[in-house]
Amino acid sequence: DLPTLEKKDRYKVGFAQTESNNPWRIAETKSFKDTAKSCNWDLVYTDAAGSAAKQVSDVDSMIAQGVDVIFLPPREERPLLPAVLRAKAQGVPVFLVDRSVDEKVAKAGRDYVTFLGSNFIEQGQIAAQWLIEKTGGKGLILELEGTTGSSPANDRRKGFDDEVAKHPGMKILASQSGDFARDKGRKVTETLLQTYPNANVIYAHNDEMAIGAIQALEAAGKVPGKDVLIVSVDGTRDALQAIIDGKMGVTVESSPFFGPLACKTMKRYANGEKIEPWVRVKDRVFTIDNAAKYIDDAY
Amino acid sequence: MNTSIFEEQRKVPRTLSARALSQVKNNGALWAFFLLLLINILITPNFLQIQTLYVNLTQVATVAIVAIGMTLVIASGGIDLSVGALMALAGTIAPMIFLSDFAASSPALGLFLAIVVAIAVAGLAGLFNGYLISVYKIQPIIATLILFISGRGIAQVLTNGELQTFDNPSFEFIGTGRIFGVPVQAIIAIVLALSIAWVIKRSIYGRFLLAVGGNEKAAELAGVPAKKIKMITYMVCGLLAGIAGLISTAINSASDANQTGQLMELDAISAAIVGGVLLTGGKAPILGAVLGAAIIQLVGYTLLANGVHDAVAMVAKAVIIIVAVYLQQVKGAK
Amino acid sequence: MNILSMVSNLPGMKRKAHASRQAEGVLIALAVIILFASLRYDAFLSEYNIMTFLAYNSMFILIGLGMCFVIMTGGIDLSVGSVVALSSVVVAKVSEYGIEVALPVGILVGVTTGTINAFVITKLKIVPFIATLAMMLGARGMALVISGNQSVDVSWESNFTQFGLGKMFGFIPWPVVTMLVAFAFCWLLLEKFAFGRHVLAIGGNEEASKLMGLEVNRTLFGVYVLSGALAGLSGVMLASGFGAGQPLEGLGWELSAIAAVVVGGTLLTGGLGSITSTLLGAILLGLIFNILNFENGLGTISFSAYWQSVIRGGFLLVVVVIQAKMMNRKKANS
Amino acid sequence: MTNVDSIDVPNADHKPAQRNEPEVVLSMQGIHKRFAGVPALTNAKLVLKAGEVHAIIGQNGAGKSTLIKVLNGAYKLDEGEIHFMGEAVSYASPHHAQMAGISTIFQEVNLIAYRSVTENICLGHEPKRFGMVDWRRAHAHARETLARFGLELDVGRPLGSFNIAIQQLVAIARAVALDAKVVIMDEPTSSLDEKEKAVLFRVIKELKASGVAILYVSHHLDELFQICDQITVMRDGKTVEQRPIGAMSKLDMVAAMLGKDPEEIAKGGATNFASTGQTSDEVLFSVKNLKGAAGLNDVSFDLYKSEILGLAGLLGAGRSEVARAIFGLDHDLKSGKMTLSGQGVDFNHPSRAIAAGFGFCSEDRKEDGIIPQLSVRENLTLVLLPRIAKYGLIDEEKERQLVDDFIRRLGIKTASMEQPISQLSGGNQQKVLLARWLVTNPNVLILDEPTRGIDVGAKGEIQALIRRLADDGLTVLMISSEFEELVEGADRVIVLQDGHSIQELANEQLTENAIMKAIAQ
Ligand SMILES: Nc1ncnc2c1ncn2[C@@H]1O[C@H](COP(=O)(O)OP(=O)(O)OP(=O)(O)O)[C@@H](O)[C@H]1O
Ligand SMILES: Nc1ncnc2c1ncn2[C@@H]1O[C@H](COP(=O)(O)OP(=O)(O)OP(=O)(O)O)[C@@H](O)[C@H]1O
Ligand SMILES: [Mg+2]
Ligand SMILES: [Mg+2]
Repeated sequence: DLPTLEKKDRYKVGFAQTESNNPWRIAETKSFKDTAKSCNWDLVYTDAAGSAAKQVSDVDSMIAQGVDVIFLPPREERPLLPAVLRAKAQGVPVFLVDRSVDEKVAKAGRDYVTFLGSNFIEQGQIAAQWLIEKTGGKGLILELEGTTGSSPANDRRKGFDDEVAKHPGMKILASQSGDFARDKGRKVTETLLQTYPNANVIYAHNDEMAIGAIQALEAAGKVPGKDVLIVSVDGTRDALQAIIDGKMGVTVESSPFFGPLACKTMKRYANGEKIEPWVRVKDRVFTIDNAAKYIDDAY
Repeated sequence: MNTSIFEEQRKVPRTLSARALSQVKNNGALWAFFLLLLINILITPNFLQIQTLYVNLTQVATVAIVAIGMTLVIASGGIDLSVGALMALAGTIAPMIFLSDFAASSPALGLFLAIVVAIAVAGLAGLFNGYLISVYKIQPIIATLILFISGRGIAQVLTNGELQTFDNPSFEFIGTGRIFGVPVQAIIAIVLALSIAWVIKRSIYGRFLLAVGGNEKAAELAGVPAKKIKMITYMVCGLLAGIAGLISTAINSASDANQTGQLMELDAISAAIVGGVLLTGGKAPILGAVLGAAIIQLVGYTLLANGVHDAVAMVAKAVIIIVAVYLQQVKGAK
Repeated sequence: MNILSMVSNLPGMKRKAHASRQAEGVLIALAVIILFASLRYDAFLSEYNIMTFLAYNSMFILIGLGMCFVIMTGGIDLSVGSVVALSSVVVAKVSEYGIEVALPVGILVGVTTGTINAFVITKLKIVPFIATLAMMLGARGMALVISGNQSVDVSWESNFTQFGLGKMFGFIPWPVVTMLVAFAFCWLLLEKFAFGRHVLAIGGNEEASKLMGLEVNRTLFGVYVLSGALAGLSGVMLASGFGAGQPLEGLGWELSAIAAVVVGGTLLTGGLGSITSTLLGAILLGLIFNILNFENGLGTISFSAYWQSVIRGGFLLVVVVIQAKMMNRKKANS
Repeated sequence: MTNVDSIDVPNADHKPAQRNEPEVVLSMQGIHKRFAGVPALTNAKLVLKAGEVHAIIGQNGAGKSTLIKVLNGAYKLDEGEIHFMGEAVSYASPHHAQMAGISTIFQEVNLIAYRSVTENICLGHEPKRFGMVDWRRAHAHARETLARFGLELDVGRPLGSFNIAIQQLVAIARAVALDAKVVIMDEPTSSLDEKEKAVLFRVIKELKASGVAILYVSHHLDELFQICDQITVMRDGKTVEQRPIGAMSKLDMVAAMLGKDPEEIAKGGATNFASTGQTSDEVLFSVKNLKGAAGLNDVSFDLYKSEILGLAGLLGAGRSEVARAIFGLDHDLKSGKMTLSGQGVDFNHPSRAIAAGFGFCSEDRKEDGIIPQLSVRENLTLVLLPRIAKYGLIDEEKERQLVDDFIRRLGIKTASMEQPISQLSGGNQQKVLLARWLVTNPNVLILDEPTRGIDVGAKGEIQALIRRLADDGLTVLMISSEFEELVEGADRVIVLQDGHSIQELANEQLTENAIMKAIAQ
């Protein structure tokens, strides 16, 4: 009972971005804008400036404008449900991008077409597994969390912490929010290093905070990569450079380039194909072995 | 005929040191600061290390600098919500200049221009605030809300929201350098605080500022150029925000129009208030603002270092603001 | 006795006329913008757009109404955004008991924070700006603590979400109905009840009101509790209309509310104000977002998020400057 | 002379009931009040009987307003007892006092300018219907109340759109309308002119006849003889004397206020405000056909060097407007010319006027005068600053010296020069503001009601000071609502009416009667 999508040359496509205050989101928006050209879309772009409520209202204004289809990266799992349900009621198919909504209420294939994205929990797990392998299951860890309450922060924490908890040699000394930002990541690291001078691993929920942590380490006279091992998520250009420079150990990719995948999935749907509930994005893992190879494509 | 009353006057401490001493006794904020130090010495690991001092100094410098400007603005009877946005603006403009082709050909001049132009733009933006407030008589909270909303937007438009990363040791010096081991930005903050405090105390500008903040109509009638004073004040606040923006950019070796100075207005206002500024205007405790910034910094450090989570830290900050202001009022009333 | 009855016009004293003049200004601006938008965008006046727009903006209008009362006393309430978040979280936790329970609970949350604000302001004598700034941090912290840093599930089995998502007679969304009722209540309160008169008297001259024997503190209590209650109600709408208690929502809402009140022509210094123009002001400010979304949909120009904030700031600038000019011209004419 | 300690303090038990002795409604005894350790009231006493008008007099800062505020709960008293209608009372706020029947008109007009006359009169006890304000009855009530004062106003208009005299009368009307047993008036006539005073006195007599007790504070000793029955004199926070009015001459009152022997004062003679005739015939400043937006229709006069020129007129005649226009305060001059030493001038900001040697001490000290948070010193030197500064830095040593000097010269009663000005009594604030201008040694000083709210002693001193300065070459334009002051002190007087300068009076022509006549035309 999903709304169907008729086959057309040109579609009016809504993309309701949640915010534009970090490189990742900017890259994602750019990817959709580029795709609009290549895929023959009239893109209706809105920005919710970090407010889930405004994002719902943005989706409403798209519905009012009569878009054919909506790509929605829900700011949070739950508050975006009404938007998804209303779009469905108004006959507009919705594709969720990069984050999903609460499974208990809205289901892929019933209320929305599908979810395109990575698995944040898995990203945390991969980071933890790399770390465990690298250190042999020993380490004193400082964790820099993302914005308090946001789902990537919650999931990347859960994935990592659960994995690490299986190894008694590993201990998370402290876990504090760095708001996904470089400056705050640096400040928090500076403070935590003072209290826990024995820490030898830093796990950051994104690359920006990891770069901040590197700066804090250098300011404290420690050698990042040697005295303290840094593990992170995202795969930005700065992070790949830091890996090449030996300052960072690993960053798990969380690709923002959803545009092409969105175009492809939408075409499949218009063709009447049944879409799987979760179109998974394969996240790569960047280490010293491959960083140099991928740095030119990074954002 | 009032001789007895004139004798009373002698009781007011005349010497500087005596006055300073009585100020310490009556300053709730100072007590709070010492109490915090004591608590930290007792419970926070590795607190008594010089590195701890440096970490705190580097972290407090930008808030302190902005809080000084905020104190001036509040003393004039206003408020400035745009400081964070102006930090972002200045922090964005500087790298645009020293990363330009022109600067590549003459790096020294490029760097100089980068710093001067960036700070000047922030100053101009402050002047714009002051102009709206003094000439159009728009309420400060609304007048500065305009740049609060769009100032950061302009910075983001300039860079298309993208991070500008750089590797420019001479510029980074203002964020990461040390002079005799002391972080440069702390030195900048202290020099600014002392000189502005001195200016407020000794200069006509200072007295006029307090007069305008205390009763603008009366000041105007006494020949005080109130509009000019206000415009200067908002401009100075903008300039200081600009300096803070550069420092923050320099530390991070990157300018981030999205994040630089985020929520700075709240920190600066809180610091100014804890430092004893009156929202009714007419009082400009500059060193108090620095102390206020230090207290808020130390609270944050204490909570962070002892593993208290962000959410709880917010509640703690709220309580501290109320307690600090309340104590000051009680002391002031006696 | 005719000398005594001789009536002299003090320029700038016909403030009441001002307020209504400004309300006219907002109404004209609103009419112009709606006309422009309905001609330019096809679906702008569609039922769907109007109803979803009003339903979403009901939350802002509610806190704007509360803010209007606070500002009329010469105060300010910076805590409303956080209180909305706190209320939404608490309400989400009790949503399984249905809206009959959730609604009073949400209002109660607001009443509680409002009472604390009022206590700090009237009993501890801390100025509203600081008192509510602290509550802004405190309520946000509490919201995060209670929710465990996550948005909180609501029950979809009970009738809870009907309040936010359902429609009266299948036509008008309940949030809009609620907002209209609250609006009527506030209007009556201000225009027809002694309470409203006292609010205006206190804002006009608090000292005088006290000396004239008004129970100033009781009225202030009422005002902050009302502001809190409306924020609490707004929180219920948030939780039930968006299906979650959201500890991070409501950031900067206090500034939107203040802007709405000011754009509606209410003076931040208190003593004057209009409930109707606050409603219009809130709608005017909300329309900007709606129109930007429609403009982006035309495909001719696509504003990035950054340009949007520049435009929003610019719009606010234009509105307040025009208002200031009208005010000054009016002054010159009388 | 009755000593205050021997006043028979009423105590219901052992007070012999005399037949025609009116009942005591209020008594205060052993009242102590300190501000930051400095005593404002020490062992003050007061006895008030039904149907009497009881005056409190005393120098500025003697504690009159404080006594009143302690009584009605605006301040909390430190020590002492207050009995009202035979019961010990202590009010938490003026509201509670008002509810109990003690209603106060405060020294500064304290109403709400933005709100309508009706609201100002009914505030706090609005007539209601179904819980809602019944505006029809409220307006009617307001009109009735004002009718007692012969006022017919559009009661729906904002109070602030009426002049200050009407505002003052509204404040009085409000207090009177409350069915009070005791009405307190703190300098109610300070912004009323003769006609309005007469109205007020009539109302006071009516109140008195209906058994209301009135506590009346004023510096205008002559007034007291018209309406008062009892006088309490305060000095340095103490009530030093209480006597029936008949038992006191004006000289006795002054003597008691100053704490001196009447004979000594009589010998010392009055202060010398009278013209010494030393004016030159050089026109220093002249105003021709000044026309402005509000209240200024056609004003012309010449100001001779070293003279004191008075501006007379009723409230609203436009006297203050002339002063404001000269000083560059309202930028709404429509036409007219001003010349200083033959040169055309038009100041667009007070700072220009100040630079040209003008000074202007305005009538509204709360709004346009004091800067409450700043100290006496900072308030006093505000205008002077640019002149005691080098490179924008203030010469503090010099500043202190000057301030010290002026505090002594004007006898300003303050704990220290660092005390915030807001903590001074009204009259002492006024002195600081005068000093603010005097210290700049101006060529032309415009004084708008310079002695409003100033006690007789200080008034004489200030008048003498003005005269001395004029003799030394200062030119003064003085606005005053007291014709007596003008007649005594001014060399010439210009009478304004309705924004027109209608007559000039000098020499023999200059009498109070002549001014009245000119105005009555
Ligand atoms: N709020 C206050 N804080 C500190 N001192 C005060 C305060 N109010 C009054 N005083 C002091 O108390 C004394 C008495 O003041 P009060 O106002 O009662 O005098 P007053 O007799 O009414 O004088 P005036 O005739 O000038 O009005 C003065 O010395 C004054 O400085
Ligand atoms: N503060 C003011 N601002 C603007 N206009 C005023 C002000 N005060 C009075 N006016 C206007 O100027 C006219 C003259 O009134 P004003 O009260 O100044 O007369 P005045 O002769 O100076 O009387 P007084 O000085 O005794 O109050 C009035 O009609 C009034 O409308
Ligand atoms: Mg007094
Ligand atoms: Mg006047």
